[in-house]
Amino acid sequence: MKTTAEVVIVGGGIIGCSTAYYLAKMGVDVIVLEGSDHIGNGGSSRNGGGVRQSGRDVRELPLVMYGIRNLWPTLSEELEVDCEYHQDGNLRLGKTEKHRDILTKLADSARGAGLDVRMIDGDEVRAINPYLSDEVICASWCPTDGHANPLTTTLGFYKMARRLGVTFISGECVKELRVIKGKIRQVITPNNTYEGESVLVAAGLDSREILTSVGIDIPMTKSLLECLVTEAQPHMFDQMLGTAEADFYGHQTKHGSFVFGGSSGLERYNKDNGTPVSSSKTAPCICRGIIKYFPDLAKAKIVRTWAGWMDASSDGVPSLGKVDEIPGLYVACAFNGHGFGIAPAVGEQLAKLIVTGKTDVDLSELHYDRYKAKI
Amino acid sequence: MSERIKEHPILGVQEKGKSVKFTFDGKELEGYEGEPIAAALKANGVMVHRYTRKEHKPRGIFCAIGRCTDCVMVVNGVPNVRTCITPLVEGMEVCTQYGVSAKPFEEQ
Amino acid sequence: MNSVNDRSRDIGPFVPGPDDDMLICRCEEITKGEIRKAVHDGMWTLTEIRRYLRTGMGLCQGQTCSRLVKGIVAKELGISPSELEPAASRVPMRPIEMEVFANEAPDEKEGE
Amino acid sequence: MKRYDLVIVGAGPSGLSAAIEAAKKGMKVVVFDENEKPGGQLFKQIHKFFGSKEHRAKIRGFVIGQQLLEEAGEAGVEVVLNATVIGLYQDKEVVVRKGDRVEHYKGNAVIIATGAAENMVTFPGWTLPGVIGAGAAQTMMNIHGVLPGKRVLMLGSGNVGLVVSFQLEQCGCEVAAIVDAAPRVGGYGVHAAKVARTGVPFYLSHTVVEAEGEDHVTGVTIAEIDSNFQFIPGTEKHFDVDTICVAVGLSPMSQLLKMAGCKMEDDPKRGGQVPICDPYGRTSLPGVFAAGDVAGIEEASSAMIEGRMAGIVAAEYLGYIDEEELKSELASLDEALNGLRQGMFAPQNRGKAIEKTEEGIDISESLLKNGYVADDEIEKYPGVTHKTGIHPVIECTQNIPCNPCQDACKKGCISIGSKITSLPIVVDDSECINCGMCVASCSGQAIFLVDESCQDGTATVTLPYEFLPLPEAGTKGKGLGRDGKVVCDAEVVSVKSMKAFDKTNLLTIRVPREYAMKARFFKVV
Repeated sequence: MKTTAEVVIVGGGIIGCSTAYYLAKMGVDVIVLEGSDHIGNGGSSRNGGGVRQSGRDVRELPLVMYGIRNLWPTLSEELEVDCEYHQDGNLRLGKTEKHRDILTKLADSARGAGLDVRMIDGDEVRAINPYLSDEVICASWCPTDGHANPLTTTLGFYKMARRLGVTFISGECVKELRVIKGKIRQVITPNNTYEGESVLVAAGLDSREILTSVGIDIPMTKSLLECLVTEAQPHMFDQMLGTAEADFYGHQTKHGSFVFGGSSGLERYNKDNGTPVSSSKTAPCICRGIIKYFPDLAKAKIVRTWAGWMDASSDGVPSLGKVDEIPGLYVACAFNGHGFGIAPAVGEQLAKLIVTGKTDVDLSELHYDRYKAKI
Repeated sequence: MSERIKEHPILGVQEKGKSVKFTFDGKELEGYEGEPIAAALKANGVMVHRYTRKEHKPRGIFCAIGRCTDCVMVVNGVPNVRTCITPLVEGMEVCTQYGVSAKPFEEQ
Repeated sequence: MNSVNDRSRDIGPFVPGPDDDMLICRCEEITKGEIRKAVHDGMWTLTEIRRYLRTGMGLCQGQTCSRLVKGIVAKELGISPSELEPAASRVPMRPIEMEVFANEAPDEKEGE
Repeated sequence: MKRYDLVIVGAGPSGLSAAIEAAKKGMKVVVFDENEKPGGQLFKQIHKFFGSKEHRAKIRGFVIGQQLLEEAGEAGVEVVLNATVIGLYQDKEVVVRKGDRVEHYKGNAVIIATGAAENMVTFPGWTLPGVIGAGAAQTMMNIHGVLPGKRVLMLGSGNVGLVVSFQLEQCGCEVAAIVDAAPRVGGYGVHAAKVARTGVPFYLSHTVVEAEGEDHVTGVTIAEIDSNFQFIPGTEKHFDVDTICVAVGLSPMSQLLKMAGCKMEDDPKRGGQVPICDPYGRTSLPGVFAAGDVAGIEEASSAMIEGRMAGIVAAEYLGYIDEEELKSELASLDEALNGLRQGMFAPQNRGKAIEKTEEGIDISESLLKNGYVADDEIEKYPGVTHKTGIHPVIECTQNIPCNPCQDACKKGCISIGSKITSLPIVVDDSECINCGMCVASCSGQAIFLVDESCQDGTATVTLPYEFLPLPEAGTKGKGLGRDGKVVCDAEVVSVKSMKAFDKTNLLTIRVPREYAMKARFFKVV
């Protein structure tokens, strides 16, 4: 089994897979180590499928805008899989004046960063999506946002990277990194020691513990996010949906089913049993939320619910890029539950960074060492 | 209703609910109240419950216990109703399901 | 669980079979050939197959096809079906209307 | 949240048995079942069960179901129907859908007794309406009173395939053939024989080439397969049928246990994905138990014992009985279960080709290949004897755990002895009084009363008959052989139906003497 490569990537989620793919496209020799039994087994396959710019912090906005402009439109073709990418806009919904304030502030700052997003009133919202209830009084509307299928996209990156010669090994749970002669070199699992000139840690929540072994700390906490999916329904709408307080999101998939995520308010405190499992309280709460927004969906049947851990940072944006203190080490984690839409851009830019030392999009605001005390 | 078992050598004459009328694709049929919709349809000789979304292939009763979901139909306007475990009610409108709709594919 | 699985192991080329157009997942209408091809695209676990192709992701949630898919994937990988872990089981065990799931009975004291 | 000592999921034979035991120990028990009717598969099983008295032998499945329900009621068990358990969450929380709402329950202990689901095989046309599971056929005819089809091909010769074939005939369907890819009949020989003698052909080492039809099944082609499961060209056979019934085994319905986080394993001997658990159903999660088919495919009789075991183990877990009581109760249940797990079809013998009976007699090749014992083989078995006057002929040729025939004969004509799997013998010097109890008691319908010494050169054969219409005395027809083919003319001499026979009618036919040991079924022509 191959244990040495130019780049060793820790984490076989969409970040690891996309970075591996773009690296392999540039002719780089890569090993990807996935701790679980399945590729893309964390947030990559458990998210709501949003490919959106609106509602994001301006620090990560340039990167996601870059991806939506340059990568997403041709991704299905490139990965030879149906990513089910739809660019039909994002309605971020508000029901109260407080919501309107939140949305307006977000929209204003995003416009400042060059994004086409504007506030619309309830009637205009229903002109775009007639199924929404009268409870919705406003929304931010970003026509270039959309959604895609996280499962096929993640596994599409994996498939193509593998086809280009990337070695993927699942069931390899990385416990330790080792610096040799001042440079990152070894990646150690209970079974094997892997070696690379560069190492990218993209292991979601587990990144923190792995990086601890080389004295790097990226502060993150975990939160259990939950989603559900309905049976296939006749086609209703194509927009991505969100809310001012990010407590409800979702879309109708190409398949006809609706994927919705939502919050019970307990996600930071819900327990798991070693794998992320649904709590009994959340799905009913999500359903009550959905019915308020979409009374027509009351009789739609839920066929599946699931949970995933979110890696949350104190400021809500990821840690991304080069670890200056340790030559050869890179990180990409703490995507705060919205890593999917940004992942192709992250992968492509990280690959460029690793190979050329440069990126097209400035990543400095996402530097891992940015966390400071408040006074 | 020739497909009903009138008398069974072991089970005897099985008790039935009252006779009710319902419609299948607009046509009036009779069944017994409370029996699964699928049983009433079968007794009336209906074999095809739906046509699939991708291949437009016919499907009918398969597991008869609500597990396989192959026998789903549009009942009172709601698609994907498992007819093998949904009790028949007087006046029910039962329609062949095309994909997830009661409209034939050429009308969708 | 969590056994080292090198996805570069040679499982041979995809060879078309006479029954590749046999439908396996009745709900999502996925064929044997699609499943076999997915294995050669690197989908080596039942979870990956399911996420990649939607087998067992339809209305019945794999109640009919999971055993069939398992056999096909195992054969393609040259392993015993019992070595493949089934995909996760999730709530709800049967499809449930949103309005019903939403309608939780109020808490009552122990008993009736 | 509502809390019970014990929440049981599934009101089938194991779930109800567990509930009864636990409630008898003083526990507060609730049983949820998604079906409209309780009893699980018991209410679809209309044949008489095997085993001995303690296993409720010679009682029909649906009657056992009624008995269990009554016992559960008497013990104070709450059985909630139309209650679908949609999830088993952490902390032994069970979420149940009832009507238009969901309810949350917690059990100090939880027993999962969700049973099994049918396996499927694929063949071109397997998705056509008219291709159904054998369980679906049972549900339609025995629960809903609707014919699954008029002419049926059965795929699978295990006990389910055989029993359901017989049931199909009982409600008036024609079974065109029983087909199995295996080279030998999988189920009990007696189940096969009772179907074969009605004229159903068996095709072993055969499988379905294609189900035909545009919108629903109109026919089927089968063909013989070689040892590599490849079709042998030129062996195709076609049947005009409207239904293909698939009975190719069961898989544990263990999703709730997996969902709850129980350690699972794939054990082909137990039928697939099962919880890792001890013989009494204790899983890797404290307080979560598994009972019946969900913990390994067997049959209803053993499921009932496993259920009782789980109920008792749960009682001990919650302190309702002490360890000593637990031990003594489990010891007697162990014995009962062991009694069932004996003989040729015992779990430990699965997949083994057994060639001789425990008595050292060759197993009938014809039985395994064709579903019936050939005329020249039948005399080898100890229950088949000749004497003057009326006497029982017991065509029981495999060692299975069953002994009601021994108890049925008040005159001591039939003996099995202490080993429940032994082949019954006809006791020398015993006097048969033609009461017919043995014929009606034999769950395998393998006992006949024969009088080979009638004055006029004829013989009478009394056979079990569970079909409608019931022929009347004087009806003329044909005697069919064990292979279901016409062997001779026959006339009904008498028809006996008694409460003690429990719906097994005794048909006595008169045949020419030379057919006394050949004619085994009667058909009106």
